[in-house]
Amino acid sequence: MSDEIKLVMAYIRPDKLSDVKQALAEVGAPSLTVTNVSGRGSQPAKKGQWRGEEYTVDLHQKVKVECVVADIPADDVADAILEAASTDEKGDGKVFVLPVDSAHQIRTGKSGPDAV
Amino acid sequence: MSDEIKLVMAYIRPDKLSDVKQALAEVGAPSLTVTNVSGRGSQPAKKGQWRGEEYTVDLHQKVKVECVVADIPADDVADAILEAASTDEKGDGKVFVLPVDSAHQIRTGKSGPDAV
Amino acid sequence: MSDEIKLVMAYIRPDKLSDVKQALAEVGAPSLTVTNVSGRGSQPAKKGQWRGEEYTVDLHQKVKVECVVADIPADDVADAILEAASTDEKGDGKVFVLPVDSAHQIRTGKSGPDAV
Amino acid sequence: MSVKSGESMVTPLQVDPATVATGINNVWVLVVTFLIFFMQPGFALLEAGQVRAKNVGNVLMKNMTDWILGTLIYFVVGAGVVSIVGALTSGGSVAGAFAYVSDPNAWIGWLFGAVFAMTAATIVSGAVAERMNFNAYVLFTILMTAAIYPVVVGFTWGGGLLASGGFIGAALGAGYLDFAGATVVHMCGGVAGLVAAKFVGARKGRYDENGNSQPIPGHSMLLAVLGTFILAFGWYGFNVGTQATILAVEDGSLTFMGAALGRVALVTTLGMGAGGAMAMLTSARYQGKPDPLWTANGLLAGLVAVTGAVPHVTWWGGALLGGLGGFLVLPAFHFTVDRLKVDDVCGVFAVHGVAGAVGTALIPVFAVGGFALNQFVLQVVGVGVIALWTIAASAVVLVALDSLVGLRVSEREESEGLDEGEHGVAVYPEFVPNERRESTVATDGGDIRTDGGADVSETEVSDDE
Amino acid sequence: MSVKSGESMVTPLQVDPATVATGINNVWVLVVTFLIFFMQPGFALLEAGQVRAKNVGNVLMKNMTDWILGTLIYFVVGAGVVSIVGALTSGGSVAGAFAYVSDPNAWIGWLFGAVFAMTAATIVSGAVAERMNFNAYVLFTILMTAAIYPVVVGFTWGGGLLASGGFIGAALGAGYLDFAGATVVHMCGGVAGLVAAKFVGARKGRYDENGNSQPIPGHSMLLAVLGTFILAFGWYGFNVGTQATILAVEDGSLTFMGAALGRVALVTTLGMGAGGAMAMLTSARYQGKPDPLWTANGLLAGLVAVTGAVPHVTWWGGALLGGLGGFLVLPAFHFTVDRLKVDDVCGVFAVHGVAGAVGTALIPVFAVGGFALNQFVLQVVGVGVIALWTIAASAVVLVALDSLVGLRVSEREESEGLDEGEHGVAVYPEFVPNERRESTVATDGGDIRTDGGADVSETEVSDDE
Amino acid sequence: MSVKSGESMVTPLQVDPATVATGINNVWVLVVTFLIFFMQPGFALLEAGQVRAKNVGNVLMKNMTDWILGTLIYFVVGAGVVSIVGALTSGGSVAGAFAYVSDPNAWIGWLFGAVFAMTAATIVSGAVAERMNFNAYVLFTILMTAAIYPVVVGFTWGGGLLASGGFIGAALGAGYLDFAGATVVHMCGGVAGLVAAKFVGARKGRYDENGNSQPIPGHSMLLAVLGTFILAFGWYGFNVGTQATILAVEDGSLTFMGAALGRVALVTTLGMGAGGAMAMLTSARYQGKPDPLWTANGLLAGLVAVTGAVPHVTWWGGALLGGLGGFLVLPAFHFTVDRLKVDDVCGVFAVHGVAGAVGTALIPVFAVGGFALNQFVLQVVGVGVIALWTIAASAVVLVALDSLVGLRVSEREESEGLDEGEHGVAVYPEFVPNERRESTVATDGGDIRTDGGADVSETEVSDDE
Ligand SMILES: Nc1ncnc2c1ncn2[C@@H]1O[C@H](COP(=O)(O)OP(=O)(O)O)[C@@H](O)[C@H]1O
Ligand SMILES: Nc1ncnc2c1ncn2[C@@H]1O[C@H](COP(=O)(O)OP(=O)(O)O)[C@@H](O)[C@H]1O
Ligand SMILES: Nc1ncnc2c1ncn2[C@@H]1O[C@H](COP(=O)(O)OP(=O)(O)O)[C@@H](O)[C@H]1O
Repeated sequence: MSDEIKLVMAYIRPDKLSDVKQALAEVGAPSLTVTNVSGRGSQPAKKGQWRGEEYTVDLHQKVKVECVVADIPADDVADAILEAASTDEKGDGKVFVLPVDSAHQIRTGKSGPDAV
Repeated sequence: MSDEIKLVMAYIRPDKLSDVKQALAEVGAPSLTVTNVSGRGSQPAKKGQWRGEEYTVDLHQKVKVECVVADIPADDVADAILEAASTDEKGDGKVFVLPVDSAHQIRTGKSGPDAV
Repeated sequence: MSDEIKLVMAYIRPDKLSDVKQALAEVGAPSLTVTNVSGRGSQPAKKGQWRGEEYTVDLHQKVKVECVVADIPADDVADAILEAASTDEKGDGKVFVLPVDSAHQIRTGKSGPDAV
Repeated sequence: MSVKSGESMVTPLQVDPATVATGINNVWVLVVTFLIFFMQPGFALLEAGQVRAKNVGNVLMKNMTDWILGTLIYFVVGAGVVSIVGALTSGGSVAGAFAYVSDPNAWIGWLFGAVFAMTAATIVSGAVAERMNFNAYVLFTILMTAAIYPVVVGFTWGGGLLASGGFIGAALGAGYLDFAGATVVHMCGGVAGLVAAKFVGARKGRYDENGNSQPIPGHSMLLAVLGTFILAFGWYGFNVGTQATILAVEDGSLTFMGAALGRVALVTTLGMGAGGAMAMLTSARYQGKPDPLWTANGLLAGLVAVTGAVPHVTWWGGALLGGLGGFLVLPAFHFTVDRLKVDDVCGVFAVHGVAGAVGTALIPVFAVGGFALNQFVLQVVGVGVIALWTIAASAVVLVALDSLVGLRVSEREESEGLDEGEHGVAVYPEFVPNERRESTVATDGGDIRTDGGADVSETEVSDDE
Repeated sequence: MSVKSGESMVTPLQVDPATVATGINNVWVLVVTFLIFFMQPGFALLEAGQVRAKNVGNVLMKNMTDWILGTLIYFVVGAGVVSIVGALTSGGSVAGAFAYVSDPNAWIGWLFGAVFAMTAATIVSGAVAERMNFNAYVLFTILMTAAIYPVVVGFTWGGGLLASGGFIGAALGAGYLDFAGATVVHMCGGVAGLVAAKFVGARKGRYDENGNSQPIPGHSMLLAVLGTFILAFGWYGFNVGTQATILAVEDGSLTFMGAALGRVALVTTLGMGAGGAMAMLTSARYQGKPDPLWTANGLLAGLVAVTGAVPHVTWWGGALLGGLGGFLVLPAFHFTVDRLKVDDVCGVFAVHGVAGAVGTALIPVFAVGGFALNQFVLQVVGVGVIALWTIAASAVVLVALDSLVGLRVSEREESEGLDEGEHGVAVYPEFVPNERRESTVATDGGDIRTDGGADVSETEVSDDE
Repeated sequence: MSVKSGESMVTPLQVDPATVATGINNVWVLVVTFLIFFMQPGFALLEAGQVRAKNVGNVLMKNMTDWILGTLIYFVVGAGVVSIVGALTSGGSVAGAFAYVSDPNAWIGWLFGAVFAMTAATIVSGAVAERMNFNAYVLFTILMTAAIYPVVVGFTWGGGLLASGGFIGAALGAGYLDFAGATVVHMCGGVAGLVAAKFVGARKGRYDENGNSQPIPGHSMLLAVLGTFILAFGWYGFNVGTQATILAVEDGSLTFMGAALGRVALVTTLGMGAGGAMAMLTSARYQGKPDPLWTANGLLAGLVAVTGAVPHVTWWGGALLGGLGGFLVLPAFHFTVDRLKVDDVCGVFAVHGVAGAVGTALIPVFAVGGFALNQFVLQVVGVGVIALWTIAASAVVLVALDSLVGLRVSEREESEGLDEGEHGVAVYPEFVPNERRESTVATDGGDIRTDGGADVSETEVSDDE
């Protein structure tokens, strides 16, 4: 199990990022990559306006967190995110786990689970 | 088949996003996440200039659309994107389908296809 | 082997992007997509300040490179990135290879390895 | 170098009051001219903030061109046309219309006139932003400074048609009142902008398939507000500076024009304040929240509304006029966009056109000296004459330019941005704008709308006015 | 129109020196008034640059409101209050306090006073940025221009309490010296800002659970520095312009006030330079590197420090005062934030409050005419009186506003940004700010800190002062 | 307070014409001094827009330092050096060179001189942007204001070497003409910048391995154009204000200098217009499209070109000179970058150096009074003397600074940005610039180039000049 490499990929609220970072550090998976994204889901669309003319913004700002793990079970990581990112309001986001075939560390050239 | 979770990931032209969003909504997969990216492919490089000195920009602005689906076949989703994003000119982009091991919804804690 | 489609995904230093682009072109995989991301790993946190008050920035600016390949072995691509992106200092990043179920080209509607 | 007191015993001190007045008045005129020149970047920022990042370079380019070509044209052509038109429409002689070209003593006055001309020309730019062909714009601005605006000045300050000695003015026994150019400069620019925006057509995406207007947010409200403040700063030069006489010579002795200056300065200030306040309140009333861009627009509309009136009206009359200008800017903008279906990007018709017309027409109602019917008739006629001339002349020029060079960029260039298409540049090379926002503008609102929120009925407010 | 030399044989030239002086002086006053008005966008940019992108629209809105409502209020109320307070605290008569409203000859002077009033009001804005309820802010600014500031002016320039004829001034046999308003305008604004920031409370995230301050970077240091330069430009109007008399009439003949003007201009320049230089050195000393924002703050503090002193002190005294103002701005800011635990976003207390108080109190120490104890005592008492009044009046107003409309936006609105919450707009619609930076601010520093770097001890420098 | 008419019966009105003139002239000088000061942020924005986001803080810091240290240095050293050099190179006496320090009546004049000094110093900054060590820059600017620039002023306006009484001027029987400092201020700054850019070396990536120049786009063309407009605004102060005499006293009576003022104002305007227009056309001709940054540069070059000439040349001569300055800026820039291989970031040599030299040397060709050979020779010699002195002095200073503190930041600091390295700050903390653009600059152009497009031959235009 521990040599299976997984990519845990979560879409979360931007203001939950720091809690998620903390949670991942605690669960032993401190390495992560974050991206600014926008998403549409069950969260109601927002209205924007420019000089009083309204428009609908149905894409909300989100943050995507990617965390590749090998030694730590992906489920633990997913659980940590689930807990840290929740506000119980629509728009909290999702966590997906994807399989990874192989991993390499650029600096050392190491491959496989060690590289993660 | 319907409990297999897939990540449909497409690189498209920024100005096709709204068509793609509409198409996904129609095909029953309204939830999606978009990211600003830049890409190189078969599309010719552009020239930029600053005070008359030219430089080549071979990375074009694109938008990445990610849409995880379970109940709806990934191929339907891919087809919807293929249709909506096409202009028949170089640079239209690609659609890839990736396997997903598991999914979780942060707000409800639900797992599996239901979470998507 | 050659009809297996893989997504090679690398997190690299922004200033290594142009070397990586060159390396990928040389190895025969010129098509790629890049995203601005920030990442935390073994690289020490930086300090920022605003009017003399300091704060810690533990997310470093990185660039994510995605390159889907079919005809060229994913390992060759990974190796090319490994070589081009290395500086031997902490923060060089990682390369991951993910399986891809299917691929489609939007412009032509082609599917499978040909579409990549 | 100074006169020693010993010498003054021999040669009694001779101080000519006219020279003293001329010296003081010219220092003043020069300084306010510089302030009015500084309105140029004010307009550039106001417009730049209201367009998308991909069109900012074009805004800057148009603005610089207005000034650099405009000054050359106004020197060799425009200022002469003023005199010619003034003479022709008042029965005077056109001889010497271009005498200023070779008279250094006329050049301060020329420059003072030129900064007003360039203001009128630049106003047009904000209406046609984001899709007008640059060459067509340049040719239009040349004709604006060479003819369209000079004719209006000829009709009014140039002593022509509407002046007390002009054909209409004389017939009505009054002279058209427009002190610093609420109509001569601002309405002329605002109306020309409206006509040009009509001919050039709306930006792609500005109206949906049902013809309903869809907003296209600009890229920086901060720049728009900064531009507004720079304009207000320059406007003090514009309005107070038009009271160019600080010291007058009457019966051989000097008189300080303090009351006139004070009134002009106060009414400018209160008009600006009331205009901004009314637009703030109007936007809060109809949109639920006070809107910075409306407030900035209202502040300018207040200034425009009093620009013609400053020395003529009571202080509270000025505040009312300014407030009216600010109040009208929101319905006038919606009228332009939703009824006339004209895509006036920066609302120049609402801000410069409507406020200028209303503020100038109503001068007699709030006049310090009381209401005079013939004056009021002349004001209304004058506003009409200037508007008609501007519409007609602009339309002719635009039709000609359309067949000559084409008024509009290609659809593709419009989506890529005029910076790339017209000028081959990126204004913010390190910045990738968030294109997504734009493409979501109400596109699939109907289907996806999950909030069940209120309808966008506020934008229809103008229908009820 | 000018007097011909032939005529002058008949009517001897009559040039009244007072009229000449009035003409020249008023041109000057009008121009500097416009420059001081231009400080308004300077303050807007200075504050806008120091807040996050999501609150910029609110900054612009507050700033515009200060001006558009402030002018109206100051005309119908504020300027009259000045006279009333001046009269009441010097045993004079309050009759005619509002006579200026109907006297056009008083209006230039009114506008000259109004631009100072608006400066004081606007200073407050920078202290309460990013979390104050807009309605509460508007009401506060109204009371600031209607009462809080006018009372201070009444005490001083209005001939009241602290003036030579006022109760305290007369008792001490001196008149309070504050030439262009280092305390009257700047300290009043800076202290009111401090009090308001205290009452409104710190921004969310400004202090961690241990009560340690955490920085919240603004979105553009460039805008802050640009605002600083615009302020410095306007400040020449502020300081040098307060020497409103260019030509004085003495014994029926004209005197040029060149030495006074020269001193004011020089001391302003050297004070600004020394203030900026000292802040640059101080920041380099305590943070290791010269910091642009500190330097800009120091430059302004140097200006504030000499604003009251410019005509009274030697040039080297002015440089020392300015340098002192610049030197103090760093420790004073840390004192405010770390000791008083007041989240004064733009450091207005350090820049306007402390520098104003110190610079004005020390005037007699560097006086051109030498030290005078009673003057020094009056300066210290005056600073105290103004500070106390401002604190007390602000506190009363804030308590009232808190129960009336609430001082603060909701927590949710604060995270989303006041632009969306208070005004329904996005200032930069195409720009998605990098929210991540904010959320990483020292959040998990302790755990993750892998650099073993130095502690953030520099921020404690103020503790030692 | 004013003289009553009853009193005037007793004491006849005594209005000294010299006092009137002094009063008016000094109001004028003060106002234009403030305008020239405002060029400081103009230069800051112009440069800030042309550098990458990561170096903006350093630009702001250099600019503030130029002013805050420059004023202090110019007061205690620079202005005195002017007199000393002026005296030494004209056989005069150096006594009293520092008398201004203790003479309040000299301080307005000092400040008027100081704003020109700071302009010269600040110009250098744009040439050495993005890689010069901050300490080295500060020391260079100190020497610039203490010696390099003051010597040039001593040679010219200070009555020395090139003035009619100086050794060279007297030999040629003429005085060097450079009215407002096209060479004294601008060319001095532009040449010092060129030399400094040469010594500091090119930015990393500015030249590829074959030595071909690669563009490094700045982060905001908008800021560059805004800076340009602010400079143009200040320039009216610079040029028109140098005609500091509004009223002159001749034979005891006052003369209004209207023709001189008018010529200066007109030629400044036409020179600016023609410069901008020519650069616009040149860029459209060689790049296919009119370029906003070139146009802005050309507008400034036009201003530089006429700065020395404004009162001396015909209006059409001024337009030609300005046009020539604007026309030359494109080839001169390419010459600097591609031939001299000097990485002059903002093109200060092309804009300030070349335009200043050409415009000043050609004054006699377009002189109102006709061509005079000895004057022409003096102009050419003068330009040469100033250029040589500036080159030599700058080189010596730079060599010394290189060994003292090092001219350049480390390679690592350069890639990270000087804001972080030199000042420890991020100017736009919420903004992550799109680094990718930079790293794609022509990097793998050859291999990947799939468009088969035209070659970048336009950039070689300068080779043919
Ligand atoms: N199926 C999906 N595919 C891609 N992204 C998704 C999907 N579902 C949710 N997301 C992302 O998660 C974000 C939050 O989802 P949303 O459905 O609004 O939250 P919740 O699960 O709390 O109802 C979305 O804005 C989107 O970015
Ligand atoms: N193999 C690939 N791997 C990663 N991204 C790709 C790949 N192929 C295409 N892309 C992305 O799709 C975009 C469009 O591809 P391009 O080849 O230009 O279009 P087309 O398929 O129409 O010829 C590219 O800019 C890139 O972002
Ligand atoms: N397990 C991981 N999951 C996601 N991203 C990672 C992971 N490990 C590294 N990264 C990304 O790679 C970047 C560099 O990693 P780092 O550990 O600092 O480099 P190095 O491997 O040289 O020690 C990180 O900033 C992060 O963006």
